[in-house]
Amino acid sequence: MEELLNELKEKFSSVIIEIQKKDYPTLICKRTGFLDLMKYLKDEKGFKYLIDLCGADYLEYKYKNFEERFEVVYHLYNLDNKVLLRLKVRVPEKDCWQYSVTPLWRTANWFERECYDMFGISFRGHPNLKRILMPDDWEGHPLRKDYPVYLEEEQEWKTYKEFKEKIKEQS
Amino acid sequence: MATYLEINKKQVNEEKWEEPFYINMGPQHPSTHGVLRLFLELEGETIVNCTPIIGYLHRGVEKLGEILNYNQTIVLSDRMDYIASAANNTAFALAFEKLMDLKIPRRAKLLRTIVCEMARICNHLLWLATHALDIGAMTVFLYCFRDREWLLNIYEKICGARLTHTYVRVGGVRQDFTQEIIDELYKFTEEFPPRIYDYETLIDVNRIWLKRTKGVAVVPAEDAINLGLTGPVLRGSGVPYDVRKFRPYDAYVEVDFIVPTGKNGDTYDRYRVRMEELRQANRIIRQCLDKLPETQGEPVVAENAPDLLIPEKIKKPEPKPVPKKGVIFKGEEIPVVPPGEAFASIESPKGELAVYVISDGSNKPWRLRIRTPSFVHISAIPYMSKNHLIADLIAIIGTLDIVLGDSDR
Amino acid sequence: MLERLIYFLIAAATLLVIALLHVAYLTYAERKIIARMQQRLGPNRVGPRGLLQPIADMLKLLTKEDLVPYGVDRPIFYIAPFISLVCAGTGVALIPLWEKFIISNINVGLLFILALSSLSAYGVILSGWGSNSRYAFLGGLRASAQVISYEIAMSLALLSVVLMAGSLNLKDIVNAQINSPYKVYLIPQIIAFYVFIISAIAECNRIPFDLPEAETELVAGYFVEYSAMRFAIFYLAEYFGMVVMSALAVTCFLGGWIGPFEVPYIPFFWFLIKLYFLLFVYIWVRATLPRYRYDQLMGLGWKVLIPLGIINLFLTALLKLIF
Amino acid sequence: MGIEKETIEIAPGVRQVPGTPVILSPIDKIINWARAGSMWPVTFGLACCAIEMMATGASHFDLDRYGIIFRATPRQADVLIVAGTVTKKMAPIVRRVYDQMPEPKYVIAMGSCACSGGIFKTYSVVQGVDEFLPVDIYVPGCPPRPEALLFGLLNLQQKIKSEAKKWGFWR
Repeated sequence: MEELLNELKEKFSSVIIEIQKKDYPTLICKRTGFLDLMKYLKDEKGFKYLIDLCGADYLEYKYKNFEERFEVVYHLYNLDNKVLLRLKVRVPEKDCWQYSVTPLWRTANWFERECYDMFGISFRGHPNLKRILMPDDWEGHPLRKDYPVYLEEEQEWKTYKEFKEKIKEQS
Repeated sequence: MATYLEINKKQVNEEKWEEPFYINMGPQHPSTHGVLRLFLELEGETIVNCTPIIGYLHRGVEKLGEILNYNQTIVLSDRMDYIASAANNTAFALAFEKLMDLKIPRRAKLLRTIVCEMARICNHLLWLATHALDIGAMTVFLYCFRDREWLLNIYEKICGARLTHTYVRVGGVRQDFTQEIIDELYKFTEEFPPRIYDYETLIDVNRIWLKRTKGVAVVPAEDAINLGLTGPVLRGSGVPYDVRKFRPYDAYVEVDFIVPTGKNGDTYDRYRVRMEELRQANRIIRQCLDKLPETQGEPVVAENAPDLLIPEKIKKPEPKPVPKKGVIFKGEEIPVVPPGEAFASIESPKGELAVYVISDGSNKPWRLRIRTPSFVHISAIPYMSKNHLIADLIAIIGTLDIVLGDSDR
Repeated sequence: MLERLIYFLIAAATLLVIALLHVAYLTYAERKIIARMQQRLGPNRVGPRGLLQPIADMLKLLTKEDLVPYGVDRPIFYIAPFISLVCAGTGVALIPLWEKFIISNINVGLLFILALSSLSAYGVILSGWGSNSRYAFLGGLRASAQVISYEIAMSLALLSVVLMAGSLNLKDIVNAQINSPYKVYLIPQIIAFYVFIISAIAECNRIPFDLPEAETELVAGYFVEYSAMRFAIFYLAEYFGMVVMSALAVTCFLGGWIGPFEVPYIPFFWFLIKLYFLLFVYIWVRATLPRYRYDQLMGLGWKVLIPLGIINLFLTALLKLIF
Repeated sequence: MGIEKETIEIAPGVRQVPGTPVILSPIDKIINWARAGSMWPVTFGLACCAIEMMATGASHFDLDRYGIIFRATPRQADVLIVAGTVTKKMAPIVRRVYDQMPEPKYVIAMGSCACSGGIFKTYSVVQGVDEFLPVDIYVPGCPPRPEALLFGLLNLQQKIKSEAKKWGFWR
């Protein structure tokens, strides 16, 4: 475990900003060169299984010590020697994109679509970046912190509004 | 002659006479297991392209989790994978416990294991029922529901609910088992294995069943890992990955069980894996029941479990304002839950269910991420259904064991 | 002349009513028997022991709104269920229920029934075509392929019987069976019987060959867009088909009205017993077996049943030559 | 009227000629009896409640006793059991299924989510299907027990039996 982290730190010193040890070893990475790191982890180090890919919004988070608003969190797993690795990439709000890892892990395809749907982080190199859970013409990205939990009458999705009006007319 | 045909075909293509046959399966379709929608491009009956469209059951569980406190969030988990809610409860509870650094009493661990394995049996029975119904054997469906009803009755005795039992709580379980429940469970574990045999005789020796499942939707091990498939679907391909063995939680370290794997990675192997898992689950319940008397009288909730339901009663930990390097510590607010993040995953009956939670110190999660097996499994349908017939697609949906509440959250 | 006509009308009306009752209560029996096999009770609240269930179903379906979806081919959509019902139902007139009770004793009875059963497939195909629904279209396609391939197997099976009896007249076939040393053709023609029963199940679109209506695949297959009365007619046609096919099997293989001993006053006792047994088999199979896949179904038809039928035909001819 | 003197009332609205098996009854009664005796719901599961709906149809509770069998296509169904949460993305489809059913048609809202939105007061959930469907019976519970659904269906039977002049071939 230690060896792996040290090796990574040496090899990818320009990519990895920080290594944290929480419940699982966490690498905080830069966007540039991130794909190389992932490719190395997958092909050389046997992290063949991407457990999870998700976004997180840190708007007004109390214990924040970085500037960027979003974070994309990856959980990788090595099935041979049972090592779980967490990688984090911070994404600023203005320049809201990240490299897609779909070419490496096919399972990332839908995770990235979901992340785009929920946070509005776009993924470069993704074959089909569309909304997945919400309808195509939905406005806003629900999991952002500035998005309300419950939509009041005036914020209502307009297709649903039209649908309701149509029903009212019919009856 | 040949040239004439070729030219003719070309012309037809140009005029768009030979357009592909599109069919829209779902969201209202008897065998899409809920509100899955599949957009199929067919050539005859062969599937050329299959596009799953999900989100028809997106209820915003992750968003709702951010405005409810930790204990209330567990209630949401029931409604995700409503067939095996105990497993979901456990995943949530494990993540939160990791976050709060709670130590769970052994009895609570055993009880959780029992409930989780019961959920596994429930889930696999329902899976077998619907899978068989999809393939056309309707009697298996009703036989499975009969046994499932028995388990649900036991659940009802345990916690009062049939499907959505918020029995597993942060720091333990809701309440202890009574002797009556333990007796009933003993009886169940005694009588269940012959019934599994019954199901197998119903369909396993049936030639039509074998024809419909063998060699259908083969997933090689390498591809299965790359697609992120987990649970019985992955094990059917021969990869012995099981969170219960790889990163043990609860009382799975203590019990002895086998992780069954398949060889070919086809629908039949996945069916066999699940049938074997039924037996193993039964075994685990039995072992845990045997261990219960050792822990008689122990509490079932961790001592320092925070009572987060009523804000006034929040057990405030000793104020130890030790601001870490770089962490901005605002005001006098005392964090109820240590700020930070935790990741816990369990082997839910459908596959790996992972919960990633970020805390900001309040009694509500800052971000609650749930990685559900069904979501990943649905994303594998296009890969698996390529060049199969429509009838096979039904078998594929069945064999993946998807629940839309689980996938859309 | 007039007397004869009146006799025929009365006989036909009686037969029709009895056949319809049979068909209606076949649905009830099916629900009840399957329920018992699945550890349920089946209908028991509508009328005593649920006996009025089929009547309630029919009455409800008759008084429901007759929906015609947008974009259907109206004439075809309207006429398709009736083609199915008429073709399936007419067969009853040709079956000799008893030595002296047969509505229409024609010399090519067997051929006529075969022709009718293939015609009834047109109802299915046309409904699939006219419904303007892709599920129905797929169902219709499947039905056409299925009927063509299983028709051949069925004809081959029946041809052996014709060879044994030396006639296409159904009454003559039964008489030939009675006069033969075996009493029933089941014994020498066991292969033909096997082929016939399987093809008959396929012809009636029953599980495990219910591909045209496969509920879990094509929602309801060819009648997916039909509602109310027209759906009821399709439903009737399916069960009529079952009755006719079973009656044909009884006539051709199980010796028609003869039995080990004669039951006084009920001349068709044995016929009905055999018929009910075969119908029970249909229901039994439905409760037991999963569904075939389309290509496997065609494989079974062309690779197993048709060769078997041909081999059996040659064997029969050989036996006929020797003896 | 003479009929009332010479006959006895054996059930509300149904009269019998004494000593004979002749029963006089308004045609409404008979049709309502038939409709109540064969309510065919459409197989339409949305969420958790669908499992309980299936359980109600299975061996232990057995809806077939009441002549209730599930039909896969809405064209042949009489009752729409909205079993589970209806999201805004799903709402037009639920309505479409309802529109495809032939008259007379009935709606049962099964579960808290279908009745009122339940615990899911979020951006994507419809707060009760009565926003766009005429609901006949509400069955609360999360999810309702099979007995509760049975009770709802029996109540619907009562409702159907009390209807008048809701039939005709020329509608």
